[in-house]
Amino acid sequence: MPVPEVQFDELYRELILDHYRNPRHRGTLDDATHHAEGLNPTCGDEVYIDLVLDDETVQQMAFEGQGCSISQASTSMLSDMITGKRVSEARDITKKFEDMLVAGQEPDPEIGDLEAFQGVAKFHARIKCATLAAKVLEDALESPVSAQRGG
Amino acid sequence: MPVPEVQFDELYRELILDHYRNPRHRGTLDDATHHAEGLNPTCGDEVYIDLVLDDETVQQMAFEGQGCSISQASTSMLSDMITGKRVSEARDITKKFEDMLVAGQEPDPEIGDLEAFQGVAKFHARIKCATLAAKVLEDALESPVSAQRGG
Amino acid sequence: MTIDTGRIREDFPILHQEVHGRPLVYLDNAATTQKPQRVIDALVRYYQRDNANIHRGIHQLAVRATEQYEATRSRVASFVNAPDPRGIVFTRNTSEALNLVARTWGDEHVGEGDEIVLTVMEHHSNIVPWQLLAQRKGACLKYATTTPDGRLDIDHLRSLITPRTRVVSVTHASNVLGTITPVSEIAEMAKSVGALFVVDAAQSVPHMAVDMQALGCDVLAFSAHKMLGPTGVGVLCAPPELLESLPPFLGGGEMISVVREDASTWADVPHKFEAGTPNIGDVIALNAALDYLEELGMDAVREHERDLTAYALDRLQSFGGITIHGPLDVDERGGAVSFSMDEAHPHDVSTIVDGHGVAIRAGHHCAQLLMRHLRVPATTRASFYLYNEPREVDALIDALEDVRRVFGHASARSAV
Amino acid sequence: MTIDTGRIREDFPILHQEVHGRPLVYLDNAATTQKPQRVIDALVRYYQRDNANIHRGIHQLAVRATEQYEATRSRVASFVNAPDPRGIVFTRNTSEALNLVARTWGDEHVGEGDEIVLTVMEHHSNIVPWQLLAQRKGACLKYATTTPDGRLDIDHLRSLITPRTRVVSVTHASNVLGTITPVSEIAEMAKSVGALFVVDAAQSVPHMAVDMQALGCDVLAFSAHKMLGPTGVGVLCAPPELLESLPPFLGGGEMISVVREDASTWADVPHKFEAGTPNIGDVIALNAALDYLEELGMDAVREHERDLTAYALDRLQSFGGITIHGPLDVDERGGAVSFSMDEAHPHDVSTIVDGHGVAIRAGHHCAQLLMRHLRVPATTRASFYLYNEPREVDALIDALEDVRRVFGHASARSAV
Ligand SMILES: Cc1ncc(COP(=O)(O)O)c(C=O)c1O
Ligand SMILES: Cc1ncc(COP(=O)(O)O)c(C=O)c1O
Repeated sequence: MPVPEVQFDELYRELILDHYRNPRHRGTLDDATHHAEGLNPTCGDEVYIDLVLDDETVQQMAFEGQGCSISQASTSMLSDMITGKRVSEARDITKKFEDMLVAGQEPDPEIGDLEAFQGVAKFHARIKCATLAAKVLEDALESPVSAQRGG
Repeated sequence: MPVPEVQFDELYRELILDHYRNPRHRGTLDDATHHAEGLNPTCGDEVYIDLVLDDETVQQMAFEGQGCSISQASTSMLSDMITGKRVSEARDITKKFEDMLVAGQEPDPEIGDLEAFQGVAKFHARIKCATLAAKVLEDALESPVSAQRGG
Repeated sequence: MTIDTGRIREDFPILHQEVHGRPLVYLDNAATTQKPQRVIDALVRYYQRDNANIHRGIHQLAVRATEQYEATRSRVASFVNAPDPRGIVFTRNTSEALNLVARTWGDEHVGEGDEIVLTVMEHHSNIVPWQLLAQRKGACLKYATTTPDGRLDIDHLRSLITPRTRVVSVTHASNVLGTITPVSEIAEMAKSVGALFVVDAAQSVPHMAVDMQALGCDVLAFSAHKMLGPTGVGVLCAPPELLESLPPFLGGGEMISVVREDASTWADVPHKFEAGTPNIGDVIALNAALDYLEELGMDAVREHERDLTAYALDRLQSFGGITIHGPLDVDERGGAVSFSMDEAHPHDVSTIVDGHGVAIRAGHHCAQLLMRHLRVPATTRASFYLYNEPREVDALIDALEDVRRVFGHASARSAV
Repeated sequence: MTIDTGRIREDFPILHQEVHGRPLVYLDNAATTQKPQRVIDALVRYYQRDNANIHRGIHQLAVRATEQYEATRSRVASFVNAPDPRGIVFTRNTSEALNLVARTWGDEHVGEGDEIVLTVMEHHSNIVPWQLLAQRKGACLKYATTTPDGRLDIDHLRSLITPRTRVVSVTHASNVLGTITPVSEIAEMAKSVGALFVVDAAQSVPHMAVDMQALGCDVLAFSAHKMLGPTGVGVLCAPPELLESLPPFLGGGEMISVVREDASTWADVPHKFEAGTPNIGDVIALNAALDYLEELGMDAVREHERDLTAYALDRLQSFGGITIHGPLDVDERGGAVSFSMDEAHPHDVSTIVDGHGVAIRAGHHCAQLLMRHLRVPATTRASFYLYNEPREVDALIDALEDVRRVFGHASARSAV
């Protein structure tokens, strides 16, 4: 079988497949202070994020979801990256991650391992898979649980 | 100005233009026993027919309407043709007139002057103009005025 | 920049044919325009290279088709200066776009005794959807009239607008009279009472630069087939927030987010309003039409048509025995010229003119209210576009002489 | 007569291209099919020679366009053996056709507490219009389930039908499972309680001989783009008397008889349901697609796809680690083959397969209810048409091996 022209190793980097197989921070948080969920209607990927924010810091993050390797691995890796970071830093990382994917910018050193997703930018149909976690996280950072229960 | 390929004299025979300019039996009948009206929605031609039927014979016909030379002249000529004829003959003439126009048949001698409309069959967009009167007449022959008032 | 029709006509293969042994003179552009080879090529290219269903596909063809389809959406938004591409919905035609608004916005916001203000010169497509709405809701319709010289009677329109007015929907350019309406002025009237302001731009967007935001309308609707594009594509433009606030129009694939047994949630706009597989090929080809128009420049198109219309009005007036319906001042009108000939009915005119290879239209032009208002059963209409030339007006006039020969001959004879 | 794909493929220019450096293998035919050159030529011919607006024009081009447009209508009627060409309405797609029925027949005949019977394998286009109707009217929806081997559970469907059933609407062939449903049997059930019987034939008319009158349905809907025709044309077939009894759907030009200020009367069917300028060019090109299919013969098309599907099922089954959704008996199914691979999500499968030039689809296929019923988030689907060959199935299997290499590699490593 001839090797295809497309370099899948660029897309499916080992780190990504590892997070897909062994997701970090998977689950829910009983004491979550913030929560959001998101769906990618064009492909059915789902992501649910629980956060414990305290003192303007992300103390904990947990997620559930289903979908492709890109959507699930990116959520897992984001959770690793932002745990323990200040809320403003978490926002910054998320934004820079999206810039790399959507605007095709070179990865900022601040996004760390997330640069593994750089190859996704070339696969137009898959960019949304990678930005889903970022969008839900941004949403969660703004969405206190009490307000949801109250509303 | 060069003469066009299309032979308009086939379409606009003198007899047709004469009926258009000088319509016979134009008007309404106070003592009409039958009535019908029709509209050609694609071009706006209108025809209203009053009949006095007696003893299975068309004693009188009168029409009003507006529209192109073909629709108005054909109504006028039909009124000439069927006045004094038995209802069954009137139906027959109408049917044979339509056969010539729609099915492209050679004119039956029974239709008399109406054969002047034979050229219309070649002008597809105008066939409906010529069949309007026939359709309204067929309708009128079936539509007693009392039934209309009663209904 | 002016229009060089000699060069332009090379781009339109359909124009180079004979009809009844005479060179085709196509003067039925208000009904639909012809297509440059570039638009035809775009269709061919799409079907020979990129055809796939859009939005959900991961494979190459689906990616290409989706990107080209969405590229047209952005291009359309900038062509009419709409606020956002997310506010551009592709429909089948102008008619469907107007029905969409009447069904969704109308059913939500119009109630018993509310008023919908139109004009007597509207195309049926901008009347019937509102009539159906009015019947569903018990609302009432009011029609602004025209002045004797064929302009919109703006004072009459103003007098119809009341606090009960929920919708004002007017044509930007009449397909019968040619009349261009003062849309910005009407926008203010509509805004002052909080009414939705809809503009039927089917006869304006193809012929002049239209800036939706400058006009100040809420909704703009037009058809691709009247502006060099293929049949089967209409455009509805509105602010995305307006569309977001509306219930769905048609249900089906592509317009949903989550479907459950009893109920569903909707995709983001504009997809919420594009149920099922869209007319992908023709939307993509519309982009080539916009290319073509932008390269010429809409101001040049407008100028060319104005000159040609002036020439046509001139020749028709000096022909004699002809009544022109609509303004004579070419600054107040587009290139649709309707007229009545004393001696012959419009259908007879049209048949004889066709025999000369000249394509014009005769009838009520989907404007029966206006016909009644003008007290004519029908009119004859010549309408121009960017590829038409003065010699084609001459050909029309020659053909009208033949009408006079046929019908005048008869009256001469009947006088014997 | 059997299908000679070698010869047929010559007619489809799009198939002769490379994608990512590999020959294109197009296996996404349930989404949309490719077009033979003859269909593309029909579009070109129309726009280069005959383009005009239809029905109202007297000039040559309008006469030609009208005659060709109406010729397609008659041709479609005979293609599916519909009772009368006057019962053929051209819409944008299957979705719009189903919405039309739900809006017009539904709003007239469905009331509170009435029941609409569907199946869990319906496409969203045959669910959402009925949901919207049910919400407007307070009606309720019931879904027949499938058997474990992916056929329609006909006993369950029978048990759902009651005297309150007003509409039964089912797919003739599932776009996910491939399942062909026993339409004539369902027709009798629907008829026995006086319900309207609607068949979504989007996946059957393109792939087998369909005789509407033999099936015994009231309404049949399908899309041109799934049967070699251009995008932008759907077909609704019904007896003309049924259509005549319905209120209008969209209002506008062409669908009226007389327009007055307060109300209007409607044109005869089918024109009453075709508001505004139709998609003339694409309707005319559909005729060329029907030509092509009729020359091959729908039975030959069916046989070819059955053989290819059998081969594909065979190779997928022996590949291992793959779950096939839908019947394995090729007499009970069409050529849409959905499957799940143990090691990778459908989107990942689809991306890697695309890298091999093979176009398949991954996702919910507009059938979220069915996905939930199957307890999968999405599936991978290969779907065949008359130009596909066994070697293309082989190419898919090769590509799936690469999926296993990429994803299996990972699991091997993570096991270290
Ligand atoms: C079974 C079925 N019904 C309906 C549809 C909708 O067709 P369209 O998108 O052309 O409206 C499809 C196409 O995806 C289908 O497969
Ligand atoms: C002013 C106006 N509005 C609306 C329409 C309807 O356009 P369409 O037939 O493309 O829906 C037309 C075209 O005839 C028109 O001229």
